[in-house]
Amino acid sequence: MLEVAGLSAWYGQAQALKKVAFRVDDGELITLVGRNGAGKTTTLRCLVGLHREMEGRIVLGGEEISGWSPERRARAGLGFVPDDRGIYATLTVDENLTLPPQVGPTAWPLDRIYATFPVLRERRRASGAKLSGGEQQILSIARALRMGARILLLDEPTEGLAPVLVQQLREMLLDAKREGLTALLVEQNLRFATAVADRHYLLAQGEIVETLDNAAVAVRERELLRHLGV
Amino acid sequence: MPPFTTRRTIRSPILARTDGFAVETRGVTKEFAGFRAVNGVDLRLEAGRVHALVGPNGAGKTSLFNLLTGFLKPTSGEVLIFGRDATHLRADEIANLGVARSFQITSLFEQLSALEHVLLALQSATDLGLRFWSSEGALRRFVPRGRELLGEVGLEGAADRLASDLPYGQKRALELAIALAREPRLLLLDEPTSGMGLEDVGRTIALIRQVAGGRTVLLVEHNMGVVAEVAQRVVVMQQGRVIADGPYEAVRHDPAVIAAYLGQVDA
Amino acid sequence: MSGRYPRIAMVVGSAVVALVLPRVIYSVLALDILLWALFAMSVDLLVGYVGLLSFGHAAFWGGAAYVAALLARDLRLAFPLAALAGVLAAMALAVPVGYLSIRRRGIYFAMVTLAFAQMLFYLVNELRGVTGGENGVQGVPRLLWGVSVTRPGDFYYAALPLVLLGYLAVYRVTRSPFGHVLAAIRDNEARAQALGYPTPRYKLVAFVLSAGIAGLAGSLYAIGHGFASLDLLHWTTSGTVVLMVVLGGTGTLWGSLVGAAIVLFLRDQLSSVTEASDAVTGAILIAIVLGFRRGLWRSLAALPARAVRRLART
Amino acid sequence: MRRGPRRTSMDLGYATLQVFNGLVNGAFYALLSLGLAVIFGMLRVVNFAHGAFYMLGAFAAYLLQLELGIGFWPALVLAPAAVALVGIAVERLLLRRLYGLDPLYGFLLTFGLTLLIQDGMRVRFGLQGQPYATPTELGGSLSLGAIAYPAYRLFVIAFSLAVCVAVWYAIERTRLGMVVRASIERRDLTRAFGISVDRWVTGTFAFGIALAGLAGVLAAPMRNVSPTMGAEPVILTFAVVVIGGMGSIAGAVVAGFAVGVLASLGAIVNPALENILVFALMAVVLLVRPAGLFGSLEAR
Amino acid sequence: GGGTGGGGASAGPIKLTDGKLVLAVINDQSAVYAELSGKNAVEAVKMAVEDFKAKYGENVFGGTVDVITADHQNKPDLASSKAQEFYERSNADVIFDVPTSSAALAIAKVANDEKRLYINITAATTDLTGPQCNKYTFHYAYDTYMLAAGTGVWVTQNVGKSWYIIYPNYAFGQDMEKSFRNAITKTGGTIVASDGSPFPNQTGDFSNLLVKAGSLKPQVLGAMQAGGDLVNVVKQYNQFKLKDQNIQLAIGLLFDTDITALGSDAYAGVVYTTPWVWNMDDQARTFADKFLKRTNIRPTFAHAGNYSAAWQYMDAIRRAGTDDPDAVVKQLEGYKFNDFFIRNGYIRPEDHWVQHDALLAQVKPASDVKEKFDYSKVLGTLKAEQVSRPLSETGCQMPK
Ligand SMILES: Nc1ncnc2c1ncn2[C@@H]1O[C@H](COP(=O)(O)OP(=O)(O)OP(=O)(O)O)[C@@H](O)[C@H]1O
Ligand SMILES: Nc1ncnc2c1ncn2[C@@H]1O[C@H](COP(=O)(O)OP(=O)(O)OP(=O)(O)O)[C@@H](O)[C@H]1O
Ligand SMILES: [Mg+2]
Ligand SMILES: [Mg+2]
Repeated sequence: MLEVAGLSAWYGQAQALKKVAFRVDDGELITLVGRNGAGKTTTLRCLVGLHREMEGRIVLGGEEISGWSPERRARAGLGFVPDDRGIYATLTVDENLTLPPQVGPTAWPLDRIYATFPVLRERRRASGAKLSGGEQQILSIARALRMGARILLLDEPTEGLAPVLVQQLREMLLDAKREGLTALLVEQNLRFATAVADRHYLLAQGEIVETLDNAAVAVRERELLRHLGV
Repeated sequence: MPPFTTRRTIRSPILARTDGFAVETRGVTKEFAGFRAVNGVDLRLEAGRVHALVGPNGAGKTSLFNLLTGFLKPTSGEVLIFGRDATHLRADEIANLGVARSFQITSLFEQLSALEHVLLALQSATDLGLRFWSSEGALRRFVPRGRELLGEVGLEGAADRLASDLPYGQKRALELAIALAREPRLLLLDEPTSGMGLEDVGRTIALIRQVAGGRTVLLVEHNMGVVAEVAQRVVVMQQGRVIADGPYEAVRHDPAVIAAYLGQVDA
Repeated sequence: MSGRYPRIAMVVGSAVVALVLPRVIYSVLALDILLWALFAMSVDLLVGYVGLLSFGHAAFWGGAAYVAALLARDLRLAFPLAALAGVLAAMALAVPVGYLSIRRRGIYFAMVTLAFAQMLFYLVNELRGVTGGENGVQGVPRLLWGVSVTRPGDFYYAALPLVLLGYLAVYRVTRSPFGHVLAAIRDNEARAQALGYPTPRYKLVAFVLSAGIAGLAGSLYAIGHGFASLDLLHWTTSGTVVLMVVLGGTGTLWGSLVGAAIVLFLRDQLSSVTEASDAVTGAILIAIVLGFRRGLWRSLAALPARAVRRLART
Repeated sequence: MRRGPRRTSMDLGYATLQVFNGLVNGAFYALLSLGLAVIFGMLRVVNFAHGAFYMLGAFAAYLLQLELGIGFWPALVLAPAAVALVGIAVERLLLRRLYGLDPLYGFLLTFGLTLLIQDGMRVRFGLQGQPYATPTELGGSLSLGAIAYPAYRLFVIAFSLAVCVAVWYAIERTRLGMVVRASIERRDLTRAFGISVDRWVTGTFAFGIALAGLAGVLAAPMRNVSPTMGAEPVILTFAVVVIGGMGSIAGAVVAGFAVGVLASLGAIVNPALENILVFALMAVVLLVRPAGLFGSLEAR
Repeated sequence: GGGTGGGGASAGPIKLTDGKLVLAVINDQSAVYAELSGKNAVEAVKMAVEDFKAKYGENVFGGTVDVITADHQNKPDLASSKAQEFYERSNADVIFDVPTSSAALAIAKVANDEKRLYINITAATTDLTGPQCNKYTFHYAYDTYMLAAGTGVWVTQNVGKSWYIIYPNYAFGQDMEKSFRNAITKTGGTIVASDGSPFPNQTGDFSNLLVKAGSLKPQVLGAMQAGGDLVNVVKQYNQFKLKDQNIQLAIGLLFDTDITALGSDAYAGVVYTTPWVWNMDDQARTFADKFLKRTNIRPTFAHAGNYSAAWQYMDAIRRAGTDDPDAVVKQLEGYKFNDFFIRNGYIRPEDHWVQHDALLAQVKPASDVKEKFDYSKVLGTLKAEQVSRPLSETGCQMPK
């Protein structure tokens, strides 16, 4: 489904990514883990076309898309949940949800979204600026689901969410995976990552240093936590 | 609004002393265009203790914070800070009662250096601010204390860097330093560890512990690990109301809290 | 600035430049440059240090000019006293205008100040019994305690101490504890408030101070030219001074001087070269906004550093 | 002011006519501030050059007449379209580079643009007025009970009201407004959601500009067609927009007509009031409702 | 063209104080008055210099003659600093033109301070020869008194006695209102009402005054506006169909450029006063043809006035034998002369008003217009004394 090879990125002189390579197969849920500043967000921004100082190959469903404009990539099926949530302050919740075009058959209808996230239904006429931090996070995720993307790119979706919602999100992702969802997830929360994902790429200082499966994570949890922390 | 006496119902045995409240709210309510974000909250923060405010997203925690610090005006109800009626005070007036806060979304002065941030905070306790005729040399006397504060939060090396250049974790630390610089008697922290890596979270926990001595602290947190470690009392909100209030261990097993906030297991 | 010596050298250097300027360029133009620069600094005090773009500063420059001109003419006040009265008048005017305007910021602030200045423009025009309407206040003498400083060259030197005092005032305000708070408000007002700073009061004080500085410049301008006219109050005047600030670079007081010098010099020269001097001014402004947002002063000041870096790389 | 002895007998008819005059002026305020509001509400650009585009609209009508013999009715469509083309060029070549920066830069850029356009037109056409006739169909007067009023002016009132309502509907009730607001707020991100931001934004700017051009065409038969005709109205329009609440479509329209009528009624007392009243009203609104009549402070 | 004035001492070689003669023209070259005087007024002065040299010899002054110019954009402050600069830095001997009364008054003051000449042509205010008169300032061509004495009187006698006056509320307009009020009441007319319109007029809208005119029903609507304001008034006068209600339009100051802006039908029948019309007679037309060749337009009276004033100034130097300002003033004072522009000219020493005959003209309907710029028909001549303010009314105390 998604294949990345030799992806390097820069901020001016500073290199943020060094020849990153990974793949996400159909129906897979993959995480990118790593400590602050490792380059996780940068990777996602390169994928959706928001970061231009980059080189490397990005292949989506067999097509090389690295030269495409962001809007074309989105219509080709990339759904994005940015780390700053990307909520439109001047649009209402409803508008935030209906703004992006529906690009795939798996697009969630509004009813399903509101049924899943009752918090949003209550605030559907409120403008994005007025939502609480967590509500914005939920809205951002819901918006990506509504697009019906072929592959979801989620940047720290559990950030600022109440524990109960984190659980709900986990259930939801697992459900969606059963329905065939493909996703690339950036997470600092290892527990969450292992609960939902099949494989993990460990990113450090702009390089992929390891690929792990859930079993390996369980075995080496202490070591990994230290790695992520220090 | 319920009559005065009923509002004094005491929920927690710790609160038996009525004279020692750092913060007391009476039926505080905030409506946004018909939507009640905070709904008749009676909150009492006992002086000198660390309190955590938790609750599902949109429960009204940040709104309550803003009500306490003068960034929002209550639709009804009263806010008392250190026994003074603060309901109608402006944000800066409340700050000058000895209240410092941090923001849920990092909020710094992009073009000032870390040291300048702390100096600004130190200076705010004096009447220097409006002196447009005196030289900036007058600020020099704050520098030693400023560096000391930066050291306390682990920013000694970053004194001269612009806030906009600091990594996220250091930004949050700087926020803490500014809050501390004001020697507040009441410290309000909105999600101080959000977005931090494990290392920074650990450091922040230690720091909160350290500064809590003798101060009243109220922090909003979704990270239960942090809450468990630092909070002596936990207040749980849901849909604008307080649904539970007590020590962490007690609240943690409250079925209402589990249903509304914690969920079945750990997290 | 790195050390103490460069700063002293800079001050001495500029004093020398100020003294010999009228020998190099026409003295009226020289004084105009210094006064517009002071005016521009007053605007920069708000734009660069508080983050408030006033598009109505003509009100203070022109308002003070009228007051000073009327007092100098009708009461035959010595010009420093007339200028002082102008300053006070501008500051008094700034209190209500500022009180209302600082409730908004960003682009709203710009529009609100613009509208207030236009209101003053029409008001002064209507009060023609006092202000002379379109004719303005004419025949203003340049008095200095009995002596009349008739020649423009003489007036340049007579006014210079006051102008320098104005520069000094701006410099001091921006580098005072107060100035630091202003910078904080510019960056993040809510945060400054949470630190206990009553930000509206700070903004109002800055606004009033800025108006006073603009008033000083305007008063001297009116007396120097021998009269005050409606044009001093028109929105194009506010626009011109903003152009100077942006051209020179906001938040750099030197930039205001550079901006004022360039605009006035261009205007002086262009009027004989091309028919469309306004169009040229407009094109320059567009180019600055698109290409040199940091302003000429910063771009120029950055040149040596950039050259060094380039050398280092090769 | 000197008053004639016969004033009292004529007051009622006079006042009624003044209300109509106010509505005509209000129609121009409404169209101009509507364009400003559309552009500001969606692009966060305060278009100082709005008056210049208004002037270009009038000139476009004049030139169509002069060069191609095209009359008022086709010009009502063609001239705004021509002005919109200029708007497209301005957005593509200049404004586009400023999105995401402080809106003050847009303000300054359009200020420079005003000088450029206005002065350029002056060099080309001079400052004297250019002739433009009232369309013959509307040359007469309509009698409204006891009084008569020029048909063309009534047309201006009705037509601009219709345009305002249509625009309001398009922006508040269709997807258009939402998409453009989103595009401006987070330009890049919006592209990453699959929306061709550039086209929408350019279109909106051109549309707002076309409204100014339209006002210009409507003004041509009534007012002096000259390069500076837009210089003063644009400042007044700013005041109207502040009164209505920036970026509020309904606010722009309502405040436009209200200010027009109010100023005209003020002029009965003293013609000089017409200018000052608008700004005084603005001061009052700022005092009691800083966000403007229809604005909200949050969206600053 | 050329001076036909007689008399005056024709001394031998002329001594220039600084070896050269500098004639300056300060006027509006970029704003509302740019068309009616502006750059072409500068051309007129240059023409005068060339013609003068052609007549009296290339080296008549024994030194160079320069014509310099500046744009004052109708701003009195700019005008005064330019004047200061010209007198001081460029050694200008005289300044011509200066439309916009406020700018003219400012320059008069500078001229007096600098003791150099200023000959006003295009500003209308009577203050230049009134309270603010001075030894070095002369007023050529026309003023508000002339316009009122012509139009105000004639219209009151021949069109209607009751007037409603609307005027732009600034120096020029107020001066016009005062002059017209005097002229009309003296002739037995009445002024029903008079209203100042805001100046500058932001919206270009005069409908409130026109609606008021409609309900006041005067016989004459006297419009004192100038330039773009006037065009708006006339446009809206026609739109409100005031003529059909028998309210006739009278215009205080009308230039050909205003007529061009609307076409002459919009003004047809309007009677107005002007010091000069380009096709009034052969002498005028000769100048106008020459001017057309050089500038592609027909001269307005401001252009012709600049030519004539420059010529008369140079002739005064020739007679005085020096360009010393005091000597030149002495030559000008009391001088009687005629040229293609000035008829029955006499420079009053008491207030420096250059008195001369004026014309009463009427705008023709478009069907009668035979060539470009041929808008008006001359109805008659107004005698110089008739259109000059009596000395008793000027209030000028001319310093000696
Ligand atoms: N706008 C920027 N300008 C300069 N450097 C940047 C910028 N954004 C990120 N970087 C740098 O690029 C590197 C990778 O950053 P990135 O945001 O991708 O990290 P991350 O893994 O997402 O971290 P976090 O967990 O904090 O979100 C870091 O070293 C960071 O300092
Ligand atoms: N200015 C506002 N206007 C309208 N509604 C608002 C406003 N501010 C907050 N709200 C609403 O009030 C409710 C409480 O918001 P608040 O920010 O206090 O929640 P919170 O408890 O801090 O949540 P989180 O944990 O997600 O930060 C939310 O539903 C939010 O949408
Ligand atoms: Mg990240
Ligand atoms: Mg919150």
